[in-house]
Amino acid sequence: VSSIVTRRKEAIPLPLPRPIARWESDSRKWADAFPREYDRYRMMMESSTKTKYGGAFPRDYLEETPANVILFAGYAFAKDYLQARGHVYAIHDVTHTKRVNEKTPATCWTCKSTDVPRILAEMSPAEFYKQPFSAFKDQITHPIGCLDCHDPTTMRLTITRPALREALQRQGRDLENIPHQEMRTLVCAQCHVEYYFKGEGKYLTFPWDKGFRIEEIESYYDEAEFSDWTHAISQAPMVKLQHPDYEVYLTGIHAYRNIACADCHMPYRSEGGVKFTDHYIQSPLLNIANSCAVCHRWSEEEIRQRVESIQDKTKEVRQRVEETLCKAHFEVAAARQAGATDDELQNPRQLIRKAQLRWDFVAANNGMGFHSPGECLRILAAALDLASQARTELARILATHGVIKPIIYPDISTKTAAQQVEQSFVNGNPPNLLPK
Amino acid sequence: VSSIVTRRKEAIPLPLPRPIARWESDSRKWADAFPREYDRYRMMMESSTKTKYGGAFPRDYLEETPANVILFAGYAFAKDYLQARGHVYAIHDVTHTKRVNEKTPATCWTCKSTDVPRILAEMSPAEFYKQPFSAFKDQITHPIGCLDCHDPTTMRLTITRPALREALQRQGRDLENIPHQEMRTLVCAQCHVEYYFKGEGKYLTFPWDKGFRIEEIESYYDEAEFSDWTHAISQAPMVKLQHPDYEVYLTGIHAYRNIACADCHMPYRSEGGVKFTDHYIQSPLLNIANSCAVCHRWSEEEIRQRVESIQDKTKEVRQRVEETLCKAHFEVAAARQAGATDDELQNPRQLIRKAQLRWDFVAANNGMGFHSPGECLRILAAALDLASQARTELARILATHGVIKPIIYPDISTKTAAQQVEQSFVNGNPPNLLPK
Amino acid sequence: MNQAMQAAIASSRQFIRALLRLAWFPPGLRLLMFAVFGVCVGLGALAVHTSRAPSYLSDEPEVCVNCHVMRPEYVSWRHSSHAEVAHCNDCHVPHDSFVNHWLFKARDGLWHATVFTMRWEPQVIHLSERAVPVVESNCRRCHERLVACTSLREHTAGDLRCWDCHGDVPHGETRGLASSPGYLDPSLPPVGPRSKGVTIGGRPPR
Ligand code: HEC
Ligand code: HEC
Ligand code: HEC
Ligand code: HEC
Ligand code: HEC
Ligand code: HEC
Ligand code: HEC
Ligand code: HEC
Ligand code: HEC
Ligand code: HEC
Ligand code: HEC
Ligand code: HEC
Ligand code: HEC
Ligand code: HEC
Ligand SMILES: [Ca+2]
Ligand SMILES: [Ca+2]
Repeated sequence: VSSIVTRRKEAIPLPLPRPIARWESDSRKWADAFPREYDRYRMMMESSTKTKYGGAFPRDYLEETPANVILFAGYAFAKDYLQARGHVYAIHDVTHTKRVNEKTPATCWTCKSTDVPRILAEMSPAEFYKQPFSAFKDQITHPIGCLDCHDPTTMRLTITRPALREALQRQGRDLENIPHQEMRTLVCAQCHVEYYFKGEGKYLTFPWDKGFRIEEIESYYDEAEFSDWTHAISQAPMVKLQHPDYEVYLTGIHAYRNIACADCHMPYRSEGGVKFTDHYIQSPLLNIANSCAVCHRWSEEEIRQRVESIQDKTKEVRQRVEETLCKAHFEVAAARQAGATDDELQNPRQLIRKAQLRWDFVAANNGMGFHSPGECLRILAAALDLASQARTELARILATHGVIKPIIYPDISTKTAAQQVEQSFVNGNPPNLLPK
Repeated sequence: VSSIVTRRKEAIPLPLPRPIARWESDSRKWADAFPREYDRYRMMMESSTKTKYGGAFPRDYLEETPANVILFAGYAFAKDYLQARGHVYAIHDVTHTKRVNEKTPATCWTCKSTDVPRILAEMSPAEFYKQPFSAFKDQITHPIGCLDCHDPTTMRLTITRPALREALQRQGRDLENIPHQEMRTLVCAQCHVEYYFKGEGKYLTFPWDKGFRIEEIESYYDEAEFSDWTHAISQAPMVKLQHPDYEVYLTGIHAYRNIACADCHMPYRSEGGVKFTDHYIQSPLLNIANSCAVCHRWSEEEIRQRVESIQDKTKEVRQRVEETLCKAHFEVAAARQAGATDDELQNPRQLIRKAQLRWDFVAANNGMGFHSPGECLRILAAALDLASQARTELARILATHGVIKPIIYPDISTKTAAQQVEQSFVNGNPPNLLPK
Repeated sequence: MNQAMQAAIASSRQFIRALLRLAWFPPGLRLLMFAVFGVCVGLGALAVHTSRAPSYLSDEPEVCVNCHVMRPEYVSWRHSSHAEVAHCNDCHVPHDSFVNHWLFKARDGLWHATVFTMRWEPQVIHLSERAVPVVESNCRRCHERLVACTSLREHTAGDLRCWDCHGDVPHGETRGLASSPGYLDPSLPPVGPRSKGVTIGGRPPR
């Protein structure tokens, strides 16, 4: 009897939350008012989960795909590049990656901590960004948490990061009237988006002024004559794309049907008769019943298989692009060794930039193509086409300089091998690529 | 009240069909028993409907995409290739196409008429197939109709074409125990499939013994050392793929969810309180409300847009492949003009065969990729990769023979221009492709 | 009436009276036993009242929302085209025979109550295998004339179920928690010893 009575009682809503301090960056302090959300949030400590292409374990992207080392030759991503894990690790991971050095700006903190909103309220974003990363090691200690997405007085979803506000404003969006369902995506779009550091002040900027599609982002960067680095092997002017999860998602069927990130990554959960949002953010494939089966009444196995079949296709085409691009980079280097001028190599380098930008849009995007299967494959096909055009042209350029046989492609079959090759180019003593 | 009573009366099951003759090939004779189905069937006379990529109007594929003429150079499809229209036109169209000549075998009748089942009951399939097409002009007069899909005594769906029965049997399927829902697809798979004429007897055969995927079909043909024709420009051994609608469909999400051809192309219709199968078979985009919107409760406009966005992607990548393939064909011809031997050209020709086979699997398939968006894009990407590999190799071969500048690609911007180029190759007086 | 019968009646009356007074036990224990028995009866009645067990005998949809886990289905059905024409049990309980009807109802009711009380309910509820043909036969029961001229008139292996096409009938396209707004919509009727009358979303049930 008592069980029946409690079960009926539990269906009554919680008392109103106790007040939370305006800049409370410690998520534990929010837990008194919202124990259910906090308990699930803490689950993100789990970092050993695995799915076929995702999960929270620290997959080494360079080991798994040594081609990455070649594609990022001369850039920090050739040193260290791991799969993301739960939000609670953000501080730990950004302070331990080899990608950070003395020259790293404070901008890199922006997406890693609940301390950032407070700091940004104290100083202007421009001031914050231009300082060195190391200047904030003491003030920034709390990983991503409640304050990043919630207003502590009303608990409403809110955009705390200026870069997103600014980008949306430049598009003419009225930030006061964003539909609630869209907010359930936009809180993620504060961080899970492509960005670049604009100008000397390293001002965090999202390249969306012409639109969200890769062709529009490309033309934004082209117009700004922006590049992140010069490729160590091919000397092409490269752009790195980072986790354009939001941009890719926008082109998919789920965005078309107005389904938000939170619908899949934070599905509703019921505990003791209370319905709440699951704050254990992770791969939905680890929680298919709650996240997908709400709309797709198939068995979990069927859902997983369908997702993996989409991901397998993306992976297959991605690999084709990676092979072609790696060869193209080496062929430019070989053409230089054979005596080709920068003028002759101008066009192939532009083609390589265009191709790799497209490849990276898909590769850096999480979910191995699932967020928008058709668009990802279309973009990869375009990348393949452009990279192949570069190769055909390079074959002719090489021939002009007397090289007709295939060039010697160095061994890049493991991370170590690839990093050796990469370093040899970075240090200015590349191997001979010309056949006898 | 009287209205309700009449509506109820209407809904009472139709009287048992009057007996229909065993080989009744005239669909009009079935109309007495099934007026609703026949009336809708007659609607297929409409042949002016248009959708973005489909519809029943006689779209000229050669005019719309002159590249087709080059890709099919030396084969009948370079002469005449139109978009399909309704079943009732099957006899008219097969007797008016320029693809038919004195050497055409009777096999071509197989999928065009209700007279075929009767003839096949009178003589064995092997005997039928090996006769000339012209031998049956008088006996075959009724276009595709009721007898092709229904058993006239029970009205149950039935497979009337031996090629499908044989192909399924070779796969070990038990033809007596096919689930009903699958029959709603298999009646279409009698015709809407890839086929070839096996051996001297022109025996109609479906190349599925290793499986339905393009890689498996390819390996079937490779093992049989089969080719339909030798390409007039590149001399590559080619295979033509014809309308592999069923094979492509099998890899899509709808097949995965057990949705049949008939569910989209013959959706239920209700008239006067009776629900029946709509026998006006056409593009579902001309009947979105009944065919898609029952499962997808979106507006018609949203459904159409989503389909077209899938089709646009397919079209974009298809075009990339077409451009690359056309260039590859010409480059082989140029290499021959420059003195390359068949030995040297062996590998590029094989790559071209493989690439075009993949391209055709998607291009010959109806629906511009809709039936399986991801798979179609994956296959096109593979085609692009293979064709590009051929081109890179050809650039080296051309260079070996002293040709370093880009070759001269003939003008193929219109159907007429392309057909002139094609004919010049067929007649043995091709234009000079070598640059000065 | 003969003597023997009168004697028999008298002796059984005596026996019942003794039984009711627990005549075989010592008086102290008698009192205690009365008290325990009373509490049991009281608790039992409370349980029956709280869980609205008798309502299981009725066909009112409000019965189902006695358990909050049925709320999403209730809400989605309430807003569906079937809300006015078919109640839960029109679809979820067999209507082919009286016996089947009550057997199924009893079995499902007991099972659901057990699952609920034991907190065994899954995060996402699906139709059980047993329930699928029941629901479909009920679709056909109402719509049989409509589908009589097509192959839908019978269900053969591998066929689509009615709701493979009519996926939104009657529970909508999105299921489970995601389909009901807020925690409590509609709010559960108050329960317990002092609660009066049943209300659903502030109004009495039909
Ligand atoms: C329709 C459901 C759905 C939506 C909507 C969705 N995702 Fe995902 N997401 C997935 C699936 C499925 C995966 C693949 C997980 C895997 O492979 O294990 C994934 C993977 C990810 C990953 C990588 C997780 C991992 O473990 O590899 C991130 C990060 C991510 N999504 C962020 C987002 C963001 C940000 C949005 C909104 C802009 C979003 N997702 C929208 C379903 C979705
Ligand atoms: C606009 C927001 C944003 C900015 C700015 C940003 N990051 Fe991140 N970072 C993310 C997101 C989102 C992820 C998780 C998704 C992923 O890894 O794909 C991530 C993941 C990481 C990880 C863990 C995974 C890995 O790749 O090893 C590291 C380390 C990291 N970032 C370092 C940096 C550094 C260094 C900078 C500055 C150069 C930086 N971040 C700037 C949003 C950002
Ligand atoms: C990455 C973004 C993000 C972070 C971090 C986050 N939340 Fe949320 N939270 C959401 C979203 C999205 C919702 C759903 C809002 C809705 O639909 O109204 C939500 C809803 C809630 C709700 C409303 C009730 C519910 O469960 O639906 C509460 C309370 C809440 N969060 C508390 C917290 C607490 C406590 C923390 C820190 C432990 C936290 N949130 C961290 C995104 C976040
Ligand atoms: C304040 C920045 C920020 C916000 C807001 C944010 N993320 Fe993240 N997210 C990150 C970073 C950084 C990481 C990588 C952490 C690491 O690996 O150290 C990450 C990791 C993830 C992962 C990988 C975890 C795993 O188990 O595979 C997923 C999935 C994810 N985020 C989804 C989301 C979704 C969905 C939202 C919105 C509801 C969101 N994120 C909001 C910055 C953010
Ligand atoms: C809130 C509803 C909702 C959720 C949650 C949802 N989906 Fe979907 N999904 C849709 C809709 C709507 C479509 C479009 C088709 C349709 O209308 O049925 C779709 C389409 C799909 C497709 C078809 C695309 C294709 O071509 O194969 C797949 C696969 C899919 N979803 C998988 C998932 C997975 C996996 C998850 C969980 C990670 C998920 N969905 C979560 C609503 C949802
Ligand atoms: C999920 C619905 C669906 C299924 C199942 C389906 N189709 Fe289609 N089909 C379409 C759509 C949509 C088009 C594109 C029509 C257009 O572009 O106008 C199409 C186009 C076609 C066309 C060309 C029609 C035209 O007017 O261009 C043919 C022929 C065709 N399908 C045959 C089949 C066959 C055979 C099957 C089964 C093996 C099948 N379809 C299964 C939806 C479907
Ligand atoms: C296995 C069945 C099958 C065989 C055998 C077959 N066809 Fe067809 N035919 C079809 C189908 C299905 C279509 C409609 C789909 C399409 O055109 O994509 C079609 C369409 C046509 C059309 C009208 C559209 C167009 O392409 O102009 C002509 C003409 C035609 N076939 C001629 C022939 C000839 C000639 C042969 C013998 C070489 C032949 N068919 C053999 C199934 C077949
Ligand atoms: C291309 C194949 C095809 C042709 C040709 C065809 N049918 Fe059908 N027919 C079907 C399919 C598929 C069904 C659905 C059967 C099912 O689900 O059992 C059907 C169903 C029927 C039914 C059952 C009632 C209904 O409407 O669902 C009748 C009667 C019928 N057809 C009559 C005819 C008549 C008369 C003709 C000629 C005018 C004809 N059919 C031509 C494929 C065909
Ligand atoms: C007996 C062979 C045969 C069968 C069986 C068959 N088709 Fe066809 N189909 C054809 C031929 C041939 C054409 C082209 C006719 C023409 O253009 O002259 C065609 C044309 C079509 C078209 C194009 C019509 C338009 O308006 O765009 C569609 C769609 C189609 N078929 C769908 C189907 C479906 C669905 C089925 C099964 C229910 C089916 N077909 C069964 C041979 C067949
Ligand atoms: C293959 C898909 C499919 C299946 C399975 C299916 N239906 Fe339908 N149903 C339809 C379509 C399409 C319509 C729309 C017909 C129209 O409006 O002309 C429809 C219409 C209806 C209608 C409304 C008719 C009207 O006049 O508004 C009812 C009621 C119905 N179906 C009941 C059922 C029942 C009961 C079953 C199971 C025995 C069932 N359906 C199975 C596709 C299907
Ligand atoms: C009998 C049911 C049914 C019919 C009819 C049907 N579909 Fe679907 N469709 C599905 C299912 C099931 C999925 C898989 C996603 C899901 O579970 O919702 C799907 C998925 C889709 C998707 C998502 C794929 C993507 O990645 O974008 C699109 C688009 C789509 N269908 C369009 C159509 C169109 C157009 C038609 C009509 C020509 C149609 N469907 C007819 C059931 C159907
Ligand atoms: C005592 C609480 C309670 C009541 C009252 C209740 N249910 Fe349920 N119901 C549950 C629980 C718990 C489950 C999950 C059972 C499982 O997954 O095994 C469930 C599952 C179901 C299912 C799906 C599982 C199955 O057995 O097919 C249906 C259908 C259902 N209930 C219908 C109803 C109907 C109709 C009523 C009203 C007559 C009702 N329920 C009243 C608690 C209840
Ligand atoms: C018109 C018929 C009909 C009515 C009325 C109806 N249901 Fe259902 N119910 C269904 C169908 C059909 C399904 C299966 C849907 C599926 O599996 O996709 C279902 C599924 C369910 C489930 C399993 C969970 C789910 O969402 O699939 C529960 C629980 C349930 N119903 C409870 C109820 C309750 C409670 C009521 C009354 C408030 C009710 N149903 C009224 C037809 C009905
Ligand atoms: C108790 C009788 C009854 C049962 C059981 C029933 N229906 Fe209905 N259904 C009706 C009536 C009456 C209507 C007309 C409602 C109206 O027009 O408002 C209807 C309307 C419909 C419609 C057309 C309106 C719409 O919402 O699209 C469909 C489709 C339908 N029913 C399908 C089903 C399916 C599927 C089932 C089983 C899961 C089912 N019905 C069970 C009585 C019933
Ligand atoms: Ca960037
Ligand atoms: Ca063929």
